[in-house]
Amino acid sequence: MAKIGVFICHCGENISATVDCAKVAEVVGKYDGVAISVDYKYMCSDPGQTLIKKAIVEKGLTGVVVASCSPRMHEPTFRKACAEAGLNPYMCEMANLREHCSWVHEKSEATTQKAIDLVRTIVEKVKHNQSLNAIKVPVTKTALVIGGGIAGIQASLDIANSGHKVILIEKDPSIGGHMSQLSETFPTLDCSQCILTPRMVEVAQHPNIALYTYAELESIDGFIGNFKVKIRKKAKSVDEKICTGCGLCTTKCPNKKIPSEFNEGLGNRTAIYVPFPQAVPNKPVIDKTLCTYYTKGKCKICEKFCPTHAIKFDQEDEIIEVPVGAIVLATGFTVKKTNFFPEYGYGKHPDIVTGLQFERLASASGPTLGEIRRPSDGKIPETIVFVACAGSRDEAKGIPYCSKICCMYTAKHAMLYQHKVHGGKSYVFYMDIRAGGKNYDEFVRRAIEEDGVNYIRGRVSRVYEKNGKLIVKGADTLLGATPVEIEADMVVLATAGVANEGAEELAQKLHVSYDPYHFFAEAHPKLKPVETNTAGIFLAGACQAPRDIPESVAMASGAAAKVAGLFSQDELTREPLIAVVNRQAPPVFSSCVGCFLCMSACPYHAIEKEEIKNRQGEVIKTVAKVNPGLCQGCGTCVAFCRTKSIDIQGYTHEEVYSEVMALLNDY
Amino acid sequence: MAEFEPKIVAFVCNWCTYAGADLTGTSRIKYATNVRIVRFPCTGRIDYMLLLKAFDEGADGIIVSGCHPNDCHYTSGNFHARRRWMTFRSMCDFMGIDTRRIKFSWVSAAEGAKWADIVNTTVASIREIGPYDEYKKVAKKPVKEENHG
Amino acid sequence: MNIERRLVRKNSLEKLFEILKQNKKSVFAPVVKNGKASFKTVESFSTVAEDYIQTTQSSKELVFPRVEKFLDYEKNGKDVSVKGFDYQNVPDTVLWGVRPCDTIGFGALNSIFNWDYKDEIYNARLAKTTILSFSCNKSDEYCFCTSVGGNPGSTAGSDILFTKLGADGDYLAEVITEKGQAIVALAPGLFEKADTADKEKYLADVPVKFNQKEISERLEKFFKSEKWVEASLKCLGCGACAFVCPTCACFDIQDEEHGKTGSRMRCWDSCGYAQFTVHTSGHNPRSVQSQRWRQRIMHKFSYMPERLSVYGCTGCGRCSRACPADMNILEHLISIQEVKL
Amino acid sequence: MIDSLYMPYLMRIEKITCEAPGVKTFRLKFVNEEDENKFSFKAGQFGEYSVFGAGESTFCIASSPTRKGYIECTFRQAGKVTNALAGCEEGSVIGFRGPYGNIFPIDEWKGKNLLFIAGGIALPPMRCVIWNALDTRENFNDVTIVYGAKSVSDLVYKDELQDWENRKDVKLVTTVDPGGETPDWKGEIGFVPTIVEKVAPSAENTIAVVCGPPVMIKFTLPVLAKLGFKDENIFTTLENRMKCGFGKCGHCNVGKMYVCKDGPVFTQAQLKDLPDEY
Amino acid sequence: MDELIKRAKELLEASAVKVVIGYEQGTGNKTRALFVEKPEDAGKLVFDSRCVQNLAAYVTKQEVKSKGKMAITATLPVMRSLVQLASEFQISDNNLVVIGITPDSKIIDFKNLEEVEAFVHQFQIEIDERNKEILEKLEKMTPSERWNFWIEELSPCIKCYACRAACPMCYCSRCTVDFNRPQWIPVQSTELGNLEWHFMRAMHLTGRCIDCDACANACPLALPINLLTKKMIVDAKANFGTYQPSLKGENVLSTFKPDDKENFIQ
Repeated sequence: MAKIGVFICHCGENISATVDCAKVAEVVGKYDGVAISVDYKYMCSDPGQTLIKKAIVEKGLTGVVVASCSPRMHEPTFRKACAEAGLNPYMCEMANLREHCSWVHEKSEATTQKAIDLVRTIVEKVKHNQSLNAIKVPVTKTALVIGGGIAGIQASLDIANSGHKVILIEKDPSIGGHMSQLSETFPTLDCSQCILTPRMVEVAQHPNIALYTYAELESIDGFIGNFKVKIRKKAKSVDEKICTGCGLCTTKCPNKKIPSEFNEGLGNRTAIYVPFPQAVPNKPVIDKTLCTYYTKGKCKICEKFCPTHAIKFDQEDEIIEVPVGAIVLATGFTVKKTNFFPEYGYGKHPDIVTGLQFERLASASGPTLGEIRRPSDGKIPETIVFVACAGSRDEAKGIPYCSKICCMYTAKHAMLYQHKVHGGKSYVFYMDIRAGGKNYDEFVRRAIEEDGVNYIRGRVSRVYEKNGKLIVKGADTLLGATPVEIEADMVVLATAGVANEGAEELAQKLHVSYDPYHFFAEAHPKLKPVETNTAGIFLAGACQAPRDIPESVAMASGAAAKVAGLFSQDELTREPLIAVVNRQAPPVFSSCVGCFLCMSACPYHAIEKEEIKNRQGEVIKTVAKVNPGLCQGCGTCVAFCRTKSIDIQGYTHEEVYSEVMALLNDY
Repeated sequence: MAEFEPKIVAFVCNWCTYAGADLTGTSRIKYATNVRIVRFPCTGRIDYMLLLKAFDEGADGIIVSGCHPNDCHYTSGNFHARRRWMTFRSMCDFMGIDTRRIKFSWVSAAEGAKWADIVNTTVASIREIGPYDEYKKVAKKPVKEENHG
Repeated sequence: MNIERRLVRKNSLEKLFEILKQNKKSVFAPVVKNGKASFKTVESFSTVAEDYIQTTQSSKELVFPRVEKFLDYEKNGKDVSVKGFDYQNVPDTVLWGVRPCDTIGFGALNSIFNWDYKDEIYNARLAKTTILSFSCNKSDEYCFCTSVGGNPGSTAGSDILFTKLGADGDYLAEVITEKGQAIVALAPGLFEKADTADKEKYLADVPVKFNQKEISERLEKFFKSEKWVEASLKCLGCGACAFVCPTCACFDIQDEEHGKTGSRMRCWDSCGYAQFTVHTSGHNPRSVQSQRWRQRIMHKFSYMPERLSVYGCTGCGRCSRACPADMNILEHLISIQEVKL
Repeated sequence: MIDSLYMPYLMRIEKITCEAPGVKTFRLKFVNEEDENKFSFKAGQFGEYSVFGAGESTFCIASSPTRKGYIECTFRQAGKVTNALAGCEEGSVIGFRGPYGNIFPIDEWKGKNLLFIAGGIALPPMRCVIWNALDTRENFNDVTIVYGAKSVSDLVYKDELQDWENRKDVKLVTTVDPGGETPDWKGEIGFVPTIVEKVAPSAENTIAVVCGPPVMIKFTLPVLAKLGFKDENIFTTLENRMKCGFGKCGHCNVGKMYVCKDGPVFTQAQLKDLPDEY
Repeated sequence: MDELIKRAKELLEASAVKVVIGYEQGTGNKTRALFVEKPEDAGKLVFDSRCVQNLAAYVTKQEVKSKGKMAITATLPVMRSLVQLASEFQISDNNLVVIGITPDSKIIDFKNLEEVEAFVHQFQIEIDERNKEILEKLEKMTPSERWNFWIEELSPCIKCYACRAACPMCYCSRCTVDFNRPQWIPVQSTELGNLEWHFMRAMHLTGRCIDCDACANACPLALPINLLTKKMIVDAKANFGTYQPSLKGENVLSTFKPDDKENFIQ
């Protein structure tokens, strides 16, 4: 028999300010099947929950309706409370009186009436709810980390060190990511390579980590704890096992004029190449798109010279399928190139470079071996202008957000310039200086006060060339917008950090959602920063939004902790809110007629055919069956089924039907 | 006589529009009280018969809303829903069910303001069209009168 | 009382109709639409169908409506208040233009609804109904009233029976009951003295096709026959035959709920439906169509005669006309008579 | 104004007992006293119980006519109506039409032995006649009750079973299917037919009443035959789908019989003449 | 026709099939379904323009199936139905032989349902002119006029479900109307009950109906219920492109295109 307890929350004054909670409680209390109906200041508070628990025990409640905030907020809280009092958690539902009523309406009869309707609706639903038990699924204790930048590396190491297997895939020939391109790092100015390389090596050598470079995610299916991923290992045309990494091939390769990605086009590489000296693995790959043999059909010089005969031109892409239990997305970001800016000459002028290019110029391992020389003629720039917010925070450019790291690295760049070019003049155009973070502001102050970098608050309207100089036109808004014009030898644009090419496709492949700028979306901006809305897939680093190194690392460790937590159990329990195909006693067995239209409708391929056999083992009937592991509970199949043979727990036909009835009728 | 207050039922998915409506709340954007939300896991779950039932029971208008294309939490539930809505709509239209009273929309979890706008415009338009007596007459018509031919 | 014979001029029918309307009677008469004649509550005589062999549906829905509300309830917390059937609301009706094979059917309905418990709702409707039937001057290959104890000019069940005397002749009105008399009393002028006109020669000729008693006797032993499957293989299992039949009275009882208020009603059901006998457990005593077809025939020609001493068939042939699979009941009955036992 | 046949009595649920998983017993009291006064029934009859808005459902009156002032019904949650019933609370008002159907001819059994054989949820239809017999115990010789269920938890009327157990003048044998027993189970373990064979009194001068799932009946009848029971001394009840309860709606029509009118109580002899459509 | 009889005889004599489903002379000018189980009965088979009942409705019927392997004389609509049924896993080459009858009344043999599909795909499903006009007439009406039209047209419906029984696609063992938790469609034949029944029926047939008119032909009251499914076909074509039953089972409602038009969505 239905004994529903209704608990109306004032949420301090958030609800009671516009809704007459006492009246709601009183009216609802009269409904058939409602055993108790009370209002209270804070239901989610300890005394509030105790109130519910006591009622469950004392009144022997069969269902609970908590009318307070959005179920997306506190449903777990109250379901847990009910479970603790011995009531099946799925017999507890919430009526959303705050977000959907009190906060969006003025105090009035109508508002209170709406509150009553909302509560009545949920009461009727709960009357039709069934006790459900969580589903248990086994967990494959191997994690896939996508992206070998600092975030991916950190995540891999943390997971590996917690004793679980990790598969790390990186699309480039080496791990290291953007961090390996950096010269020094703020705010300490210690050398990026020096702190990163040991980590890269550690990854390569870690017994728990399988590293696949030059590899990409081909496809994925399955679900949390039980993903099946296909990985495409692109053909390196080099047999890693035999190759010693001596590098002879790279010196012999005739095709030497290929702009190096690692050096952001400021240096060259060969067709068979190792992206940079400290690369991990330190073994070359042949760039099939540019190698003379692959393009023209003859050459094979590298093969001739290779002492170990490691060159394998016939090597083909290999696709391996691996089961994994969790996935960490650490695919990072990229920066807008200078050609994105008409006002700065569409990147036509070689001496207008991006921040990342400047990193290469300033890096000891860079094309200029760390000397700041301008790309055009290799001269050392006497005057240099740094432009912050190049593209960022600019609606017109479609990038309204702040790229976050630019303020800091621009300060660093100016500082490095001042250290390397004595007597050099450096200017920084900025909108605001955003130096939140430990020792960050001090760092910027140092640049300004000790290294004498000239900070000009204002935007650069144009940069153009005039007899060998780059004229930078801007305004100083602190001096009442007086126009400023600087004759510079070199201009560095702190171009906006943006999502990677193909981030969107990857997100769709993985069923994770993403924001309008194609950065992957976290499940909750505050409370679930490293989760995605697809269970078992986590985020680390700049693929979620522009992040600096410490943040990326912190996020990576966070994600790793989540994975470790997931792997700490052999079975994981899932919400039983999934579809079920009915089963009945013989001779009916099920009302399903086996048309299997549901199969083609299911986004998760969760529907299987089940053959029902008689005692003699003959198939009497073939009916649909839902795989509880795969089903995510969208219910698309339910709306399809003509015989109404599929139902979805938690949103059953009777539940939703009675909701609609209750909404529109008096009780 | 008091102004006609339309009864409007909203069928929304949990991940986008329901969350969007939550955001409307957290942003304290005010809108008309006429709408009552029924929550579904996904627009793909919404059975068109429920929409008819809403009219049966005296709804004057209906809002159906979910995730924008490609944003479905279940990747394609809303695509299936969209097709079903298309056929449902033309069926309604062909049988003379007033499709002006059924508003379909995409409201993401970030579009709190859009939700308020959808609700307000729908309420306004239904108020203008008036109560759905045509349907109510048929639905609530006492059974007795059905008798002779 | 003994039957009074009167003459009604062919152009007086319309007057009679007008007078009935003037006397606030609701008139239920055949109207032709989409080439099919069916009974409707009509307002003007012009819409009444003249020339038709048989209506698609019988006139039973006048006394046994498709849907009929038994009660309204209103819940109030745990309490319920119930309002029963509203007898006041039963309209005073004249059933116009019905065929003898329908009127005879009321006999079967009477037995079903009163053989043991008395169904006051049915009785109330019948009591408020006056039946003005018209003899058949044509028939078709589906008709077999004469094989089941009826005939094109049978007065059974009618209050007044009109017989058209010749192609566009006047009408012989046989006033059979007080109810009939009451109608005459409304328009005495229209019912003239009739000479002893012999209606027989104007009636349609419907040859006797089988022997009803023999069928019933054979059915006794026929239950387990293989013939049922063979005969019903093409039966699609719809309810058309039952719903158009003047004597089928199977019904279902359904509740309708709108929040705290609602109603309970009876609506037509058919033994041809697979769901008709199914238990909640899923067990279905008549799980295949042949069993359900057998039930239909047995019920009409064996069970009813035995239990209610009335046949469940008037030979109107409606079921055969309506059947989407051309299950011709006449053929089946004849074949039953022919098989060796 | 006269009410129709279809007008139910209003009954208030006075007491709800959970008998077994999904099985409940309601004790119903008439809301209007005059209804109660004009109401009477006999062992074996049934009624139409309704939840307004959900519809009507058929089951027997499980209490004894010898116990005045209330009626009881026991049902298992299966379909729409029984689920709605299960959702009712004590104090709620439901509808009841009846009594309908024939009766156990208990008066004709005076001086005979009675053997009651029931399985699972089929004890309720028999409970009525059992109580009736026990309340007029002097009229009969030996009374034996064999009751079996799948498992201990599936046994209904546990308290009554206890009462019967305690009575000197009743021989109660309870049994559960193998595997359905609990550690502290004292009754028999095995299927009803086998137990019947063990404990049944001589067929001489004995009436057997059998109610249970089809399979149980199927295997019990041969046993009784073997023991020498005559078909006309074996009684059972049918549970065809019904709507009206008084031989009009046609649902329960089997052969010439209307289960709701000529049944639900039938002797094995009668059933042999019926087409196998129940 | 003789060829048809010959073919049926052969199949039965070779006991390649247990039953041949075809047409026989019926009452008056009607033809009706015939189930030939003995070679000598094959002579009863007839075929001509009157043979419009969609025999595919029988191949999912329990008692017919229980006979064993079936052969069916299949006109174009029947073949279309069979393809659709096969795509819904209701029939297969193992339990069915198709004796095709081309629109110009030629007998063709099919090795398997793929061949049937291939044949069927040579013909587009086109709404006949007469009904096209009616549809257009209806579309020109105001919604209110259409509403009244349908309420009026459907009010005589007695819910005998002849339309359902005659439709090859309505093979469900439990129809939505027989489902009572909740009672989606009112059982009683009230204006609302009728409206919702026919609405639901047409929706369930969207993408599955092959426009054989069996429903309308079966209706004892001659209600124009096939207009509903015809309209759905017209719209499905317009919205989703080609409209053909296919063994791949690409039902318009269980599939989608990311770029389906959505001008009606705000």
